[in-house]
Amino acid sequence: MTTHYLILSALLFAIGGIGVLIRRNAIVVFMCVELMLNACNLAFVTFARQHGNIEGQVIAFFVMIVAAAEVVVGLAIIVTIFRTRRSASVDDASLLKY
Amino acid sequence: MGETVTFWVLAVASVAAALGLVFSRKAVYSALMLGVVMLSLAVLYAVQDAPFLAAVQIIVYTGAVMMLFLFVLMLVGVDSSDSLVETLRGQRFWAFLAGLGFAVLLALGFGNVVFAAPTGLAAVNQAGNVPSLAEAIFTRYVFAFEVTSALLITAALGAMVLAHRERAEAKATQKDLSRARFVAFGETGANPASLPGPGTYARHNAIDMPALLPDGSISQLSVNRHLARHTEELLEERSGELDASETPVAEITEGENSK
Amino acid sequence: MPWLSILMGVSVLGALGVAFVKNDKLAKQATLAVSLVVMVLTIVMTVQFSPNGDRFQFAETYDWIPAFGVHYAVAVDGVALVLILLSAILVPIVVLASWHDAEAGKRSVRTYFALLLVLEAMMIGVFAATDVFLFYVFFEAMLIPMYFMIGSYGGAQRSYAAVKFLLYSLFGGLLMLVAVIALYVVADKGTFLFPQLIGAITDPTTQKWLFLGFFIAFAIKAPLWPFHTWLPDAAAQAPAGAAVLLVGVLDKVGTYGMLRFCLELFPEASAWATPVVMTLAVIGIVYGAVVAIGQTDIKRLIAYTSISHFGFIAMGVFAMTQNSMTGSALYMVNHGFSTGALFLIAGFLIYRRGSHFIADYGGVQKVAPILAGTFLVAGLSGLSLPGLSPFVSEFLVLVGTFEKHAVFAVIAATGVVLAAIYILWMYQRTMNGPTAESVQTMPDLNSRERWVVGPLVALIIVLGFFPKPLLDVINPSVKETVTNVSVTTPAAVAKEGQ
Amino acid sequence: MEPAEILSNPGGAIGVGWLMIVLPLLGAAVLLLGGRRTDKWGHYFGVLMALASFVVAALVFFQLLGFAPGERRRGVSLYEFIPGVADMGLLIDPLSVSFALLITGVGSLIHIYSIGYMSHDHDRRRFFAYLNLFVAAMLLLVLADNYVALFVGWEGVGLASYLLIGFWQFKPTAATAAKKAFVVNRVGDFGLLVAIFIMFTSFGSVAFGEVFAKAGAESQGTITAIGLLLLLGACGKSAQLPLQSWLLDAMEGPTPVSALIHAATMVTAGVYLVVRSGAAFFPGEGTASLVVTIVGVATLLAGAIIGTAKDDIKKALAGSTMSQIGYMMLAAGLGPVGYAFAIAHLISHGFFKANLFLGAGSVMHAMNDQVDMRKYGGLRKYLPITFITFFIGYLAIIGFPLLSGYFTKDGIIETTMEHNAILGWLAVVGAGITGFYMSRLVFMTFFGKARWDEGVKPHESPAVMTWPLILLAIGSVVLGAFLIVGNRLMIFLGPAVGRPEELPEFHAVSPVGLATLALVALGAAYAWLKYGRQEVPAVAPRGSVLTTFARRDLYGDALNEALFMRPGQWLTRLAVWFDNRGIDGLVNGLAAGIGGTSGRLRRIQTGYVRSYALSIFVGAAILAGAWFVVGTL
Repeated sequence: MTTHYLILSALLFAIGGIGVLIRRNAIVVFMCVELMLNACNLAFVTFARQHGNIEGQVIAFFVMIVAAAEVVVGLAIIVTIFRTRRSASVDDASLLKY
Repeated sequence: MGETVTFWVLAVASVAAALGLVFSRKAVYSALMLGVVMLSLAVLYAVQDAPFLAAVQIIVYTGAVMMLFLFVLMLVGVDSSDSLVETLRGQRFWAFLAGLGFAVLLALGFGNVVFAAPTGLAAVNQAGNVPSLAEAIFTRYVFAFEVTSALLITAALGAMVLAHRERAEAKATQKDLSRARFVAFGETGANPASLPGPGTYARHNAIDMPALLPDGSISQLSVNRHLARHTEELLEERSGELDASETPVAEITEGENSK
Repeated sequence: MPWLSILMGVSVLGALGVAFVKNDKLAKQATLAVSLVVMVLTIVMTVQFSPNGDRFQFAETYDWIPAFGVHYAVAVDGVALVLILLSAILVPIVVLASWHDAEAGKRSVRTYFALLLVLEAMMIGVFAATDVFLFYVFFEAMLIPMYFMIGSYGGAQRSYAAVKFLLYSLFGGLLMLVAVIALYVVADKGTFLFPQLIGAITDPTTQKWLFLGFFIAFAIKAPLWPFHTWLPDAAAQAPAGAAVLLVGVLDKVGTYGMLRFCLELFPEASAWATPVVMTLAVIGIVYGAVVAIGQTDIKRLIAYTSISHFGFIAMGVFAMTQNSMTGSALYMVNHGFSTGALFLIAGFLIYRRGSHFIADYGGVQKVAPILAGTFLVAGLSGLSLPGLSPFVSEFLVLVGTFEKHAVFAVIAATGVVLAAIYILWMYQRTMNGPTAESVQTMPDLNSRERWVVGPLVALIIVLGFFPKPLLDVINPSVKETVTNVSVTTPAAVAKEGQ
Repeated sequence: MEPAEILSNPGGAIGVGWLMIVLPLLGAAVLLLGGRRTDKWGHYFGVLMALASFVVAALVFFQLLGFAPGERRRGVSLYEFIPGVADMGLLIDPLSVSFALLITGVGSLIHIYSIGYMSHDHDRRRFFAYLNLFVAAMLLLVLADNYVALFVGWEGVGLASYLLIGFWQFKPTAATAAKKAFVVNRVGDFGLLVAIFIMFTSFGSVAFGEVFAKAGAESQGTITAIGLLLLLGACGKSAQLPLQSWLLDAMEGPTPVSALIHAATMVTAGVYLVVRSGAAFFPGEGTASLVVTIVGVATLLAGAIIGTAKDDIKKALAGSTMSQIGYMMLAAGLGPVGYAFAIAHLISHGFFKANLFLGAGSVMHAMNDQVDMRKYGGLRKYLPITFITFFIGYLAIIGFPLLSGYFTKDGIIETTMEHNAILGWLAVVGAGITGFYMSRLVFMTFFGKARWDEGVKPHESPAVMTWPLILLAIGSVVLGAFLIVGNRLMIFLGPAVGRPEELPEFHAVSPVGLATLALVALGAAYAWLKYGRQEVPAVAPRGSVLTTFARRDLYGDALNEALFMRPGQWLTRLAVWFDNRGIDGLVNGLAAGIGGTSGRLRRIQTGYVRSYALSIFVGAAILAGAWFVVGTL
């Protein structure tokens, strides 16, 4: 079963990655990132069980906390940007170039 | 056996939901799809000897994080359905190629490994999953934990600072607003009054149903424009009851205060 | 007595003092005083040097970075000594010559003079360093004051010239850094001390690579053809005083490095590279002279003559005979004085007229005979007229080279004809003929300028007839080098014997 | 007879022989450093120094005469010049003393003459400083006991010559001529320098004694190479073909300079070099000597031909100088037989040519610095002393019986005839041409009608100028007979340069001598027909191809221009272009290339976060692939 879990995790991670790359709405991009993080967590939990080691769960726990913090700050940034630019498209914020 | 069934059901559900998350044009749908994935994963955690994580997944993710997403979506505007036309040359092609390649490579890699039967966490979880996790977190990883707490506080502070808007001018008083409304009325004829409520003759009290004016006509102003499409349905519904010609849509110009 | 540290210390402390003096005039006087003190100390030190004593004298060795065997180790042999003497004599002259140079722009005058003193300390350090790493540090650090002197106080295109100078030098310096580190690692002696590294590298292939690392840095510094194009720009844009130190002393580090480090550390690789280096040097001699003939800018012309002269020096070093190497070492000193005089007098000329184009002059001799006369003497020393000091060194280089590489020496000797053309043609165009309208009122050298030029001209003439004191100091050190080079190369010894 | 051993310093006048060099050097230093303060007495000081030097030379000469002939070579070492290579030392022997006397003697006379000639010049002090410098350098050249010290003097006289030709530097022609003289000389110096290298490498020394001692054991090839290179040096200094072109231009200098440097002394340094090195490198047979004789003959004819066509009195005399030095070279190439004749001709030539030049100077002085002979005519009545002394010089140079040239030139021709008949007859022809051009010069200047410019009032020069003329004229009359008859000079020089065991007999009347005289008379007569009897046109007629050929200096300058100057200029321009565009272009191009590439590469930074994310993701995928590949290996 471990293999199945891991492949599921890989699939979800890849789908999340594709989403990050093709979606322009910053909020959706964020959701895709969350999806990738969750996929990772699944792998951690799976390995924890595989090896009988609780530390996989510990790190999944930390990932969740950090993800929560990240979402808070990220969304705040999106809101701030939206407030001034009236847009949530990541392509609009492209001044930092060349 | 039970685990296998659970897995396959949830695996299919979560992959489908994930695809839906990526490809739905509306951000709200994406958010809901993400919720589906998270719940599925929570169950899978529970199946894999991680009940505490499953609970946290539901509480933190599906509960808090998802709500936050939806809040922001509301702020930003739920109606903004994205255009799926790609503007960066080659972006989509390469994204799919890389994603597929990545997935295939990982899958191949995992597929090639022959795992022994999982050790299981039964031994570790003897005292219960939560105490054993707690022991790890508060002994060996206590420093990381404390740092995480600092991170959370910083994030909370950061979010407040970011979202806070410094007021550039004095806050408009009720008097100012009222004056502005009438100035606008004088100049453009905008409706100075408050928006109409559902109205005396309302047959629905749903927020997406427009109010009926005393003459029975529909006031579009009473509906949030994001929900305005329901007005069309209402008109169709009522076409039988009222003569179309007798129910002119009130054409009062939308004023600044209509929002 | 720790002579060398005292010399550097006095310069650095002087620089600090000058940098914080509020009054520009006082700063200048202080700089002059400090540089004169250094000069006197250097002369005292030179007198105490015993030519036939130990090879390295006045040695000081302190640990600097013990973990890597890096030392603050300074000492001088004859060659280094005369080069330090050259620096110490040139600096006060340059200070006096640059009296008003820094005032043209809006930059700080006292910074300029402080930089001069810092540069002096570094020039002394680079010649005195007997720790390869310390040498590298001074080698690179020297660039900094010079960069600011060119970039902040130079002519119209100063920033282009300064950046070009810096990039060229850094490029070479980094190659050298790689070689220095590799030398430490490969030699595996746990030290950067030069005397202990002699003969440490025996593998021929390693020698060649390390040799290249050092040599390219020195060839850029010297500058050897075809790495020379930074020099005309830098020398032409630098203020006259800085140009003197640049061409007169800084560039000598290149040829000094070849003589000291390339040859002694990598004797076999040096023998292997000799044909190529000699070819480059001879090309440089003829090419520099031909290009100099075609210049329209006085300072660029002098810079190209220097490229020709550096060809002679490099040729002498790599001919690896006693006479040629002695000649090269002496050439470094003589060239410092003669080109120094040329640059300074050209600087006075340009300061008066405000143009560095030859075509803007003519008939200056009529209105400023002393200026013209000293310019002629300096120019004649540039074409190695017998009786003036560069002749002795050029003759030694050629005669020494001829012993081993007759063809190169003969081709190089055509340089004497070309030298006559470029110097005299420039002299004719600037000083002879009808007096140009624009120079009618040109004043002759004032007393400050005479004090600048006088000592140089006197040195050129005296050393032209009595080079013995310098040669007596140089000869034993060069003999040491020749021994080190040939002992470790049995092939060369066998060739000598044939 | 081989040259004698070099013995040690006997002290006395010889011991302080260096004063000969130092005194005029002191004069130059005082006058140059003293500046305008010495204007008033500077010229007297200069003359004093030259005369003092002459006195020392005379004392040395008499001390030398006191020794037995075999002991007349004395080395005086002064100090270590370049340790291990060359010492500064003097070689006092009959040859060097002869030169020293000539240089200081004629030099002093010319110094005195210059007081008058340059009296109106603002910069007379500087002129005397340069003259003193020249005397010092020339003495170093002839007195040095090794080739390096000789080279120092050699270049020193070159410098003095440069300074004096360009003395009136405000004239562009003078400045150019000075530069040309120096550069052409440097070509010769290149030869001398390389010769010194070979000597040092082969013999381990550059001292005359050691070099000559070891030369015998050296291979013929090396000896010939050294000989030819020395000859190149000699050609440069002595204006022999192919390096002759500078001498005619050098006449831009003040006339005393032309007399001293470009007639009497410096230009004969080449002959000195050949004779000095003769024992080892020009033994009279072999390639080097043969080339020397050929160069000599070619130059004596070329110089004579040039002399026939020049209207500028100084240039005509310069052509004559070339020609006469050709004779000396010819003699020097004949080996020990010829050395004495070469030196004898050199000394007597020093007197009569200095006499002629100073006479020309006197004429110019009278004619407001006019040099064109077509603007002269009939001057003998106005300048009696000048005319008489000039005429004596004229008779001496064409070889009028019993005057100097008669003995010395005839000696050269007869010796050559024995050696090589073709060269001998060519030398005779040269003598005939000499008769023509010198007669032409005299007729155009002193005879015929006056063709002066308006306002010219010829007047005899002051005594300070005429006395040197008279003394030189006396020398021109008696020196030849004194030196040649009884082989006096040959015997005197024998210890220094060697001489044949059998002394040649002097025939007062010989077939060759008669033929020479006949040709000279023919030349003179033709000159009388063309320039004495006929009216001389004030403007030069177009003349035949041959005349043009001669007027253009046998196209020497044109040849130099076509062969060296134009390609040189072209090469210079090419090199400058190559340096700016090629090497520097490469470097700057590299910099621009890096800049351009960066400019293009930075376009990758689109600013779109998704692009960056894509590259991260692709990189991650590639890493995963790599991990997978490596993992399966």
